[in-house]
Amino acid sequence: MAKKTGSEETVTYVDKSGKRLDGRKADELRKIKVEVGVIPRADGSAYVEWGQNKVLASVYGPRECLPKHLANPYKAIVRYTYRMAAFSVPDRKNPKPGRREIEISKVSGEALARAIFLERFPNTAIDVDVEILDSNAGTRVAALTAASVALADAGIPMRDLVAGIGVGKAGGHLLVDLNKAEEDAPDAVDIPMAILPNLGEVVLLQLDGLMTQKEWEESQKLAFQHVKKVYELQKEALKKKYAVEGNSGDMEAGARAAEEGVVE
Amino acid sequence: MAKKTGSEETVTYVDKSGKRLDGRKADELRKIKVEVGVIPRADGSAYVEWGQNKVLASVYGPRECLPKHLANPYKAIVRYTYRMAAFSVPDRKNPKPGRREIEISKVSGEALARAIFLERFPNTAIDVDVEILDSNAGTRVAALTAASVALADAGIPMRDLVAGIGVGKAGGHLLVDLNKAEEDAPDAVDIPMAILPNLGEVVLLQLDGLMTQKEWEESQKLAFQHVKKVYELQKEALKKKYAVEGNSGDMEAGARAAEEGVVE
Amino acid sequence: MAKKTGSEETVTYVDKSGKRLDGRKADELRKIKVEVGVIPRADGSAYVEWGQNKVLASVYGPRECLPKHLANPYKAIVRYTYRMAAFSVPDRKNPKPGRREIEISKVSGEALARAIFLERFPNTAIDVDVEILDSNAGTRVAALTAASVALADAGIPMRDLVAGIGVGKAGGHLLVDLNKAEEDAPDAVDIPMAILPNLGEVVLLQLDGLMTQKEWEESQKLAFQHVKKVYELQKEALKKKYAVEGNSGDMEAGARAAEEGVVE
Amino acid sequence: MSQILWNLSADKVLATLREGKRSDGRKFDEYRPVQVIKNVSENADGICRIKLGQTDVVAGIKMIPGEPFPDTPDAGTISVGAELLALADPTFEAGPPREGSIELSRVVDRGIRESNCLDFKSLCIREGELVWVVFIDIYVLNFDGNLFDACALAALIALQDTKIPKLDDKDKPVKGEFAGKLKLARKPVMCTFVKVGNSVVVDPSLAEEKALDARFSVTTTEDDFISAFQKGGEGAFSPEEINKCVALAFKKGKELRKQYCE
Amino acid sequence: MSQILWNLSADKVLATLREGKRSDGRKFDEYRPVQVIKNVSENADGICRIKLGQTDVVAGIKMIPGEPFPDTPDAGTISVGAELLALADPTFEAGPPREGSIELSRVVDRGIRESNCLDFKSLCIREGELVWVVFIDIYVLNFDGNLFDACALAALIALQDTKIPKLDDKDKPVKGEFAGKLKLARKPVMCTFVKVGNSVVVDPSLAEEKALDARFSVTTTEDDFISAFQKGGEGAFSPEEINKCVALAFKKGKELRKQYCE
Amino acid sequence: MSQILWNLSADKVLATLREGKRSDGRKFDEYRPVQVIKNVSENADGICRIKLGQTDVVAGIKMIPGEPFPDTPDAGTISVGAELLALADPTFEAGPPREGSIELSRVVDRGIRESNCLDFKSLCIREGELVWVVFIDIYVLNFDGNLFDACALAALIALQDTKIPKLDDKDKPVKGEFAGKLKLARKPVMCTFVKVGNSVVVDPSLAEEKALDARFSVTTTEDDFISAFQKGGEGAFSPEEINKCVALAFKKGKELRKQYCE
Repeated sequence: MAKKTGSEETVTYVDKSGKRLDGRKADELRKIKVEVGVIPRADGSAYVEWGQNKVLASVYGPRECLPKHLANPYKAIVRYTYRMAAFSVPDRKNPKPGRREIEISKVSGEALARAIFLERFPNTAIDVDVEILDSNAGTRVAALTAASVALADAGIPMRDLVAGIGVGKAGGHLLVDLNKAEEDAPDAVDIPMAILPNLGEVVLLQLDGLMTQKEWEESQKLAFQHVKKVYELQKEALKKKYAVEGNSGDMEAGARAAEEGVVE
Repeated sequence: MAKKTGSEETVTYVDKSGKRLDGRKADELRKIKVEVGVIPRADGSAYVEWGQNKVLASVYGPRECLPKHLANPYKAIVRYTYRMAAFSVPDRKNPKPGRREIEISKVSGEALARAIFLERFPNTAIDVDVEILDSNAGTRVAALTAASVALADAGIPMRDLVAGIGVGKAGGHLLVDLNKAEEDAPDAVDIPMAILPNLGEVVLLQLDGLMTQKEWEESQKLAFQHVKKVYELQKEALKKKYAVEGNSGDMEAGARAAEEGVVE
Repeated sequence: MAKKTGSEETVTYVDKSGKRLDGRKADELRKIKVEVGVIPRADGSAYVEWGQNKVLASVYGPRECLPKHLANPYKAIVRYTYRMAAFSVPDRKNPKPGRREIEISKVSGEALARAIFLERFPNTAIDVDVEILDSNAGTRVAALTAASVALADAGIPMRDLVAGIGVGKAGGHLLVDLNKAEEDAPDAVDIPMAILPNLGEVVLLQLDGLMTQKEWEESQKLAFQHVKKVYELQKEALKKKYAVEGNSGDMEAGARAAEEGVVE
Repeated sequence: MSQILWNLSADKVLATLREGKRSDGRKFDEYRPVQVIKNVSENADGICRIKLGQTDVVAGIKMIPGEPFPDTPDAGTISVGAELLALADPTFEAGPPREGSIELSRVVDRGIRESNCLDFKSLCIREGELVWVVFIDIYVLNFDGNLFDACALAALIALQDTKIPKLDDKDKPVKGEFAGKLKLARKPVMCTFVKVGNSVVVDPSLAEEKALDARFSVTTTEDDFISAFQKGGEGAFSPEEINKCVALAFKKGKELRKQYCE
Repeated sequence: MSQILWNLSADKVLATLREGKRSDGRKFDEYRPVQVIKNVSENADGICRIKLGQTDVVAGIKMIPGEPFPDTPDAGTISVGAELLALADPTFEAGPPREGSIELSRVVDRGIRESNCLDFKSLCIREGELVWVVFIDIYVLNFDGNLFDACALAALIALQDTKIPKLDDKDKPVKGEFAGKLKLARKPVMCTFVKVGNSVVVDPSLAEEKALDARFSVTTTEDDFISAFQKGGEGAFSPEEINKCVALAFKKGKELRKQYCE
Repeated sequence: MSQILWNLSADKVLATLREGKRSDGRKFDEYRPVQVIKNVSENADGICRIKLGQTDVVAGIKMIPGEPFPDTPDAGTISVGAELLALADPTFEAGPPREGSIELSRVVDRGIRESNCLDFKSLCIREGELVWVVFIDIYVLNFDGNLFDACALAALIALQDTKIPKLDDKDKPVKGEFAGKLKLARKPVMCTFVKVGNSVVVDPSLAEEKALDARFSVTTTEDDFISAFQKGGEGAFSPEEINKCVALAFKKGKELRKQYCE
């Protein structure tokens, strides 16, 4: 829909003291909480709270890929399913998966795939399911953040964790981690990104809205700078679980992820 | 939908002479007619008229279970499909199967399964399809009554026939075999049941509405008492067909069902 | 929908000088253009402009028939898909295939099948896809005309080409190749036909509206008479392509179609 | 029966026809007996069950008030659905309609619509606001060949049988009350032929349909109009065969109309 | 686990029950611990996540203004959907709801609707024009048996928790403002039993469900009514077993209501 | 080609790129020739068929009056659908849109919507009642790589070409009459790169797409804005690679805009 203009044009997105609408600084992330192993039935799972966003992620696999014609004889395939609960948005969401959810699932699955040593598990599927229980801008990057931790929890060997972050613009200011009110700014640009922090690679990147080349280059710098915070929280959560549970069996990779920051 | 209250509250569901709206006594069934072998293409079939309700049931199988991944290596599976014709209800029913029809199909198939020696036919499917041509409360129990006769007609070995019956409450009275007008009573409780009469077992039981424990126990007694009538009609219909057609080949089990009341 | 009557009743569909609304004579086809090989990825393809109608047809196959349970061990199956682009009609067409498109696909596929030596390719599928880019009455016969040329272009051995033609009635006059304005006449009868011109056989025939037996027999004669023009254009187009491209490899059958008028 | 058994059956049908006979003993232009059963559903506004040999179909009518199409504000409409019920044949499956049932329902639909047998203007309740939608729902209960003729005939007789519900002042049907009967201006009767080898027979049995090369349906009216054609199947007809079918369809249509639709 | 492993597990469950014990050490009439988690979603008008043992479900409420049904112009309504999320179990799949989730959502729906726990008339905003539709969306997050009781309880507590949005003069909800709380006239609590061999136990674990012959759910209210039954599974119950379950359901319902719904 | 053949083809593409060449001889920053074909459909309100090398797509516009969204009563809207027709490639199938075509249509949609190239307010007919819905339906007719750029360009030129229908007093379009042309405030042009091994090339051919590690699309406007990004594929980009792509997209966008959109 066309963005509403009107009274909103007078909103001040960063005030004179450098504070945003919710009191954050321009380059400040919302509060993030990461928990590991929240779904006992799953091979790996994680829960992420990111501001108001609440996300559950589970991993099943690597397991036999059914139907078989989807299997790849050279590597595992990643099937990523991003879904929003009907009550997770201001209006009720139709429970039928929408086109937005299907697109996000596609690009997010591709982003995760980069981090996994897929070629070690030919003919299998790794099923990653994320459910958004509550939302306020930035759910796809919160979901990837959770999914990546769930993969580590499942003991799946990885090149690096995948850490999500949003950057963008509102009211003429470059901001980190926009919330809904900021995304509704008339000039808002939202840029969800997912990054392999240790490898310095971008695996998810989308942008909508109008931005200069210079603003983009600045935004990208902000993303790389602040994604480290997300990465630390991911590692801490993994460390916390495996410190308590010990270091045995198929938990090994996850534990190592916690120790070394990267699985392999 | 919320039940309408209003002028209906003054309806007398059982009058002083003990008669219901349609002239029946409280424990009287509507008129029931059972015919066997009405669909020549099917392996077994039956037609039941139960008051205004008109139901056709067919059985195909035991036959190869396709798709194969649904097959059970230990026993036959029962696939029961309950559908209402678009013109079978006061308003036109959307021909697409609704959630109500899917639920009824599930619990009815489970009810029938109990009566069949499924373990004798591993890896097969027994497909039971019922179509409601006209309706006035109680179609699911009429459908099970027909389906069970169709199974016997198909010569499928059974522990017992499955006989359906409705009991419940309207206007404060416990009633047998409620019709639509009675189901619309403000205090109506409808309890569809399916019973293996010889084994004395309940295989389908649903209840909605408010009823005391004592009323329920009374209702259950009524059900067991009057389901015998349904059972007799089922046996008579089978006897009638097989008395005429003789007793050869795969009709044997059906014939025996007619003779002995129970197939095995 | 019921046809509108009203001001249209005074329309003169053939004037005193024998001219129709668009200037054609009663037995005159609209302008037809046939091109071969317009879709490089396909095994065979063709483009037909028929008055305002614009149709693309492609052929893939004979190729392995998937899913396998659809395959016929005695012959190839033809899967014909007729679709209209959303913008190809005066109102926007819902992109989801409608029942009309499904029926046309069925009878058109059956019509094409007659022309192909299917028994030479057991267990395979020949997929024929046609897309209507613009329309003004007569798309299904234009589509079959294109599809048949695409089959020849794919080198598939055929008994004869399939040539489409419409005949019918408007304003009391028997006409060849009705356009939309004529189809909207209150007494309009539209008769799409597909003919194997060399074999003198009818493979597609539909009629809706009121027509006497005598009018029909006259109409059929008109169809056989004028379908030859369509047939000539099909052959010319094939000849043109294969004259230029030469006569090698799997183009052979198509080339021969161009030379001899019939593939085998 | 499996595909192999049907192939054997088809060979036999063909061989018998070559000897000038049909496998069930009928003449080439002979219909199976027709049985018309009414009152199959009280909830329907019109209803007819037809048995054509062992083919068994039921057509039910519901008259539902609805909004007119914008371009015909003063006209009602019809909606036809035909379903091949899983109970009618071992190969039919529950599920969304396949192309076979879509063709069947569209052919029945056009047979009614294009013959102008219903006066759509008379189905207008209030111009631009409310018109009758005549829902015709057809179910195949047992499949023994020639669904086209059975379904078209069931639909026609069900329409003849249809009572128009009375509406209250809120446009809701009043239960059990009617404002008259639906009027039909014509009685289009469909007559279907199949070609097996070089033989063309009317009212095909299931075995004949499984053996068919091509199918051709002709609908005719009592006032001597053709109102519909539909050709199907992977075979072809010669122009002469078509003309013979048309002539025979008029004759058979007259007989069927006289016996079952008056 | 594969089917073979589940069969072995079922044998073990059965053998243990024959010895009068449950595989997880509970008594036959003992529930697993229940954990109630609120405030899981600020966007929901009411929300409750329930952990019943390791079974984990969340029910969220959205109050949406909508048109009333024509035959109940002065009454709101509910709409219940339950989804077995792919993340909850290795065998659940993303996709359209299967019969299992359809049964689950319909049983929860009737449990609320037919117990008259919600006064649908009080959900009328303007008669004939606008009423509240109470959407109850339930998601299974981890599957460890007895979804029926967990989902019904989550739905009940979420309803108790629900705030009615305030509408502006264009009937749009005003963000963050509420016109009061949803009122419940009753608190129907569901209690589910499974029969394995000849043993009947309450609150089945996943292993017990995989071993079940039959399932029976009884919903009771605090004013001593049965409000719903649902029997499932390919086994049967005797009338005596049913009556025992009903009696026990009243007892267990009282306990659950007291602990979690007051 | 089978998967094995595509794997061999991918190896060859990669080897060639390592030598600093592309398999079809183009430079790394070189587009294939573009052919713009107009007037493909008279029934469309705007239409453009684009051939980009052998990639062949057509975008058609229909302007349909519709109700506005409640929260933007004074604004029209767009609806974009892209379909990978079965005729365009041996692996495309008829059926509901898959994730590939969903991503494609959503990226084209946002490229138009978020660049503010259409003034949605100017598409209001009567506030709160009637607005223009601009349907953009795109069909892929032959698939030879880089659908993103081809479809975005076809959609843009089709929009530039679009005539607004004239409405009669019943809000129905008057056939053949128009009330003016659709106005575009900007011309966003998409430019897509793929990374194969360590090489990044523009306008990938089919062979290059089959070999790709990652894909990156950048949309730029003539007033020097980036208006959209979309990254796809199972590979990654370094920040430097991204910045280089952005810079090149501005250059290429300018060229394409000048050649085909003025």
